[in-house]
Amino acid sequence: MRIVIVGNGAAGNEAAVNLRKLDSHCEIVMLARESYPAYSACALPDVLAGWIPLKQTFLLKEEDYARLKIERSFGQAVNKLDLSEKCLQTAETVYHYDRLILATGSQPVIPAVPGSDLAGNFVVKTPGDIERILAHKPKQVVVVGAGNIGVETASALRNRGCRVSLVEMKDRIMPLLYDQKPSALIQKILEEGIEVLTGERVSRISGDTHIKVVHTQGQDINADTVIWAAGVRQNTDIAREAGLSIGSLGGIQVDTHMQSSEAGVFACGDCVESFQVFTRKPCLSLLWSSAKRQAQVAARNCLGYLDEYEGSCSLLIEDIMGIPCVAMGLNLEALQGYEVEVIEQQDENEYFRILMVEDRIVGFQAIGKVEGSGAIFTMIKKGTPVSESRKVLLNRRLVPNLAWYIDSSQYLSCSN
Amino acid sequence: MNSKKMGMRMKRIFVNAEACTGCGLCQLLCSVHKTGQWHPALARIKIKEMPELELNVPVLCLHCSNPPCEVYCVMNLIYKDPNTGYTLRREDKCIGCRACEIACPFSAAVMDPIREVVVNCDLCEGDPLCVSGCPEGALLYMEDSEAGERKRKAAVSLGAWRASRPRDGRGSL
Amino acid sequence: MDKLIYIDHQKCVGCATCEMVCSLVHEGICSPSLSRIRVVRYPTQAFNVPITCAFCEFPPCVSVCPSGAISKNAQNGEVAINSILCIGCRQCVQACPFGHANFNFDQGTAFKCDLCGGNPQCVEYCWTEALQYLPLERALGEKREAVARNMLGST
Amino acid sequence: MKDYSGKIMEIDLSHGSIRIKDIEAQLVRQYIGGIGFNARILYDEIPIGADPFGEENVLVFAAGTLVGTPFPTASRSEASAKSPLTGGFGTSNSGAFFGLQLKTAGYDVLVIKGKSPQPVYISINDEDVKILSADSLWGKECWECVDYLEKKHYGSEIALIGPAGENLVRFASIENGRYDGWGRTGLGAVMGSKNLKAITVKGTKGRKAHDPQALLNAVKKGQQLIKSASSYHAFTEYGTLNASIPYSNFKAISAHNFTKGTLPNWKEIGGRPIVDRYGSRHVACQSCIIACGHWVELSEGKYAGIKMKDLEITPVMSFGATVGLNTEAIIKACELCQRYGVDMVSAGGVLGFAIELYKQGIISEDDVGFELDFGDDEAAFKLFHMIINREGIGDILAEGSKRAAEQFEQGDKYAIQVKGMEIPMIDPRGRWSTWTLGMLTNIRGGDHLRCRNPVENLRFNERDEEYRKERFGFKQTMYEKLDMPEELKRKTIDLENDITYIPEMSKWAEDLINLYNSVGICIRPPVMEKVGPTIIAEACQAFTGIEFTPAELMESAERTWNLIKLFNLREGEKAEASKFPRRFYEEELNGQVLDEGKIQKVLEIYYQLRGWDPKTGRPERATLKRLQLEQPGE
Repeated sequence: MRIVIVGNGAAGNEAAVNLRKLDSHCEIVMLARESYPAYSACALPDVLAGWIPLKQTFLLKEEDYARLKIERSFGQAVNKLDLSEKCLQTAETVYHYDRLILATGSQPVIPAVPGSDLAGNFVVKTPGDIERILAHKPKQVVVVGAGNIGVETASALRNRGCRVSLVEMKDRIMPLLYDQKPSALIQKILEEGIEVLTGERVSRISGDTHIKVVHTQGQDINADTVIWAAGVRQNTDIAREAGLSIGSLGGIQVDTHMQSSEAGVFACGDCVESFQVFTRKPCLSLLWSSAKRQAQVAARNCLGYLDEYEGSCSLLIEDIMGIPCVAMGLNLEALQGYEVEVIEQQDENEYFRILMVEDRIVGFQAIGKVEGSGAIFTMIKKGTPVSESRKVLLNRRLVPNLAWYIDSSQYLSCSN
Repeated sequence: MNSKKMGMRMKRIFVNAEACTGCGLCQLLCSVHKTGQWHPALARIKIKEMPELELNVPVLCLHCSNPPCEVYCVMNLIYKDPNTGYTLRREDKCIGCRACEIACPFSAAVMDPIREVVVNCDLCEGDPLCVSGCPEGALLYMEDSEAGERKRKAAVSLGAWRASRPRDGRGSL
Repeated sequence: MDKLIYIDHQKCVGCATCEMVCSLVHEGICSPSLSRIRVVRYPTQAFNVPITCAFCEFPPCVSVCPSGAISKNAQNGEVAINSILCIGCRQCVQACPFGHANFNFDQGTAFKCDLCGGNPQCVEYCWTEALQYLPLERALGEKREAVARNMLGST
Repeated sequence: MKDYSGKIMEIDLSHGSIRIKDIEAQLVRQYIGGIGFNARILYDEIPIGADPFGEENVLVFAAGTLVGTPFPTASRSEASAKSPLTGGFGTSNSGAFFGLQLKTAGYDVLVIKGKSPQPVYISINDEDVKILSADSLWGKECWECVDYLEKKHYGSEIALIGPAGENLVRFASIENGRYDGWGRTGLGAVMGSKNLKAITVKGTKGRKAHDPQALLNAVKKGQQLIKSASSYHAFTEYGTLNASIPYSNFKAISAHNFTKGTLPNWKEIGGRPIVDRYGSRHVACQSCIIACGHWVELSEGKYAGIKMKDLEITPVMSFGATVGLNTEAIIKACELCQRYGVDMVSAGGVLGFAIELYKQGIISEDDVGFELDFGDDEAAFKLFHMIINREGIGDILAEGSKRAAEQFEQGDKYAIQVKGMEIPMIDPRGRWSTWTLGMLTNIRGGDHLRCRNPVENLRFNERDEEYRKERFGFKQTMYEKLDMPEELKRKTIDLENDITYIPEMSKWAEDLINLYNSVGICIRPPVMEKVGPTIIAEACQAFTGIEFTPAELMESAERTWNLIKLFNLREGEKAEASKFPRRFYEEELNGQVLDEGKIQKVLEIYYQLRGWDPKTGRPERATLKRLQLEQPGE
């Protein structure tokens, strides 16, 4: 069987590796526009910060692909997918497939702001972007968008000694992950080294060939570099043109087996629209872990083994100026329409909040301490009723098998 | 076809919390063996105290067949060893992001604060020191099938069955 | 659950045909370690106890499963493992008070009794009537009768 | 041809090496499994004239093909080696759970070669095979060792020898756990000579069935067949003891070393009532639907405290009839045999022989150290211990009755054995049947377990003048349901005249039992009556995926039988050895002696049916050709 994978991100590579693990004979072909071997996008800010060398972000070497017998054709974009002929076209070649896995991923969006074509405008997506940023030798940086990528990039460049301004359109940083209060706390931490501007929008960038000043509604910031972290767009063009169903949020529509509207064509990673584990509503999960899990599911089903995606549940852990912060599940904004109970606690160095809906934990945000939050994450994913976990924690016979619950008690006990 | 996962016939460490006194010798042995330093915080085995129940529960990597930590590792460092079935990691490449630590339901992945990498129990390549060093027999190293058999035997001797043995014996047919 | 596998261990002779049949029916393999039902033998007492799922009302296996792979169906009371979600951590093996939760090495997942969809084959092939698939009330009736017989016999 | 998933494990104790080999499907086709494999391996591996206690003897355990399936009674494994007792093919069959564990560990056959310099035991845990020191176990009795090894190797089944095997008592057995054993032909001494104390096996794998549904169907059918047997219910209740009373009524039991034919009050001593009196529960082997074993717990009397699986016809006849002990002493004797690892039949035979020598005045109190008499349990057990420890006269008796007889004047008259192996239970003077002819044709000597008429009718005892017939005595439906090729059936059973022809039936029965021992099912009468090659072929095919026809299976069984015969002839078996001890031809029992000449005639008919030379009993070249057993260079 010939299986073609489009994309070399987390999902594409994970799918390839899983296919080979399960089937030593099938033919695996990977096509990608980028020409890098597998790399960890999540580690790119660490490179920016200077903590690890760029080469450490590469996950598979040439010889690994050879060992896994994965045929690669990187560096050429797929132009067309023909479902009836079961083939893909690049500029040079036509690739036939028996099964197809689309892992085309997403790309950062640079809004059409005057001056966004000047030298010094960057995104953080590929190792190439990092190389270019470092070659540019940034001194004064404006990071646009205070999502997790924006925040990580900002603190990474701060670590390099840059003067960094972080501009966020919404009223707080990381608005999709954290609620008001923890967001403000993190902002406070960030502001020890970074200028944070919330509720601001970049309106214009001025300079001759190179960036000189970044203009927002209220301020003019002297800068030589702008890094855009203002959101991404799903790469669904070939899927759309081929006639695959596209969901309301703009991702390729898949079932729980990660199969698209066409039998034998699977999709996984940033490009698909999956569902949230608690609300069961469609969502775009742009996380490394979701991509890998979806790729596993796609690979297994592709070979005829049953597997089912259990739903996306976000988990982000960040080191912000040396302080670990974690956000998991949903935040209040995403839970609009539900009756949410909030448990929170704060002391000098630590803060956490738990969001509960009808006896279930659905979200958790913590600053300063992450130990033991694994139990909470498991409970969010599993949907364990809190009352049940309280009950079993008192069961002497069960506790030895529930060591993982024990951790949650430090968080749950304060709501008693 | 069934959901094929990477199962493996292997011995694992089973915990008998009732026997654990919380002495921490396992942690010291582990820390010294793995890091050369003598400190419980460096051990891959943790002891959770449950004072309300007067229990100490040793916690360590369970070597799941389909480990969540593997999925959450952003550097793809965690893997199932095809020969032994152990969940292992290439620690030298770890960037210390701690995603695996939170992804593990059992909090069995441990941040090594000295090297700033996350580590887990590797069963000492098949001869776990903590097991041989436990003075109370709270850690048992055996195959799953044996654990199941012991469990069943223990269940039968709970008493309910025994109590109903007939007086006259000839009960079988 | 209106019906259950009623085990009269007094009748069991330890032939373990049930184990073999179970693994054969479910896995196509003859292997006691792949059987859902297991016989605990006490060879020095000629005492054999078959153990299978009790379909607890509050199943510990469901509580301890971190991945939500085990669930109790509120309608029919069945406790089932979705092997797709199973991560193979074997907490259920540890938690089940009867040692019923079993583990399949090769698949890397836990497995348990599914009552063969309502027609348990272990019962079908058991020749001693040590295993019977009975409505709960009937099973209890038999049990009560046995106790009563025993009491009458002893007076 | 489909591959066979079983493996052969070969352990060389001399070098401590372990080798695992695949089993070729061709071998399965030709020899099926169990005793078939053993025969081929022993024939190929043991040099001619090898010393049974030497390094070159090979001990083989093979689980039957169907062992490890739910097919009813499929639990049995065959152990074989060159016998120190007979000098020929030594082999014995046992049930319980050892075969299952061997199978689930992934092996069909366990071959043990060489000789360890120190006492060792072998521990098998799936692929993990170790040879471990048995220093601390050596000299200990079996149950103690089982307790120890069960703790150390949790969930393992254990084959082991007791002090008898260690001391090379020529009729020592290999015990299969606590209560079962590979009893006959002295295999325990072979194991002892190899310095191998025990083998623990634990398997956690399984065998994939080729067609699970077909196998389940065959199992269901097999269960129904066995349950429909006329003797089924009697056997689930009383097990093998059912035969005890009828034979006593015919005055055909081995009472007091084959001198009496029956004993007063035999029903109470060794009949079915002892099950009601002493038995408490039923015990089954793997996949068995008969559970003929009985659990005994003696709570009072001289031997209070004994708890074991017991009350089978073999110990009852051997110790109750041959030695004349009472029931509780029989139970004790059985316990002693299990603990010290001795074959019950031979032990009883040797004790009976010694007691008779004493009674005849051939040996005296000075030779023994105390008085001997039939029925004296304390004296018998004292002598038993002397045999186990090879003390005093026990050293001579430990050589088996045939060898021991050479030491005493007229000894051969009182040693009731054929080819060196003690005859069990039944006195052919009292009742002549397929079963008793089988004691002569048997490939392992004076034995009752390799030839038994599947439709034996214990209600009748009518010997014809020519020793050629026994009464069939059943209704036509029984005849019709017997799973046997029609033509052969007509030749073997004359329904009109109500006759079964003994030599014809012997050949069929031997081949059928050999087939059972190859596929690993039990020879209890309910099975023999109903389970024939057709259902076995169905089950084997469903399980292995190798196509077998019933005729092919019977031919394989016959091939194995012939190969074993060749082995025995190669080891020097003489045609004239196939005869009963002198006593049966000379001394009257119930006013009858056996006619040697007539029996010889029947034997000749049997040889011809087998395609053997009627005089020498050697397989003819055409027979070997038909069975693809031609020797290279012949």
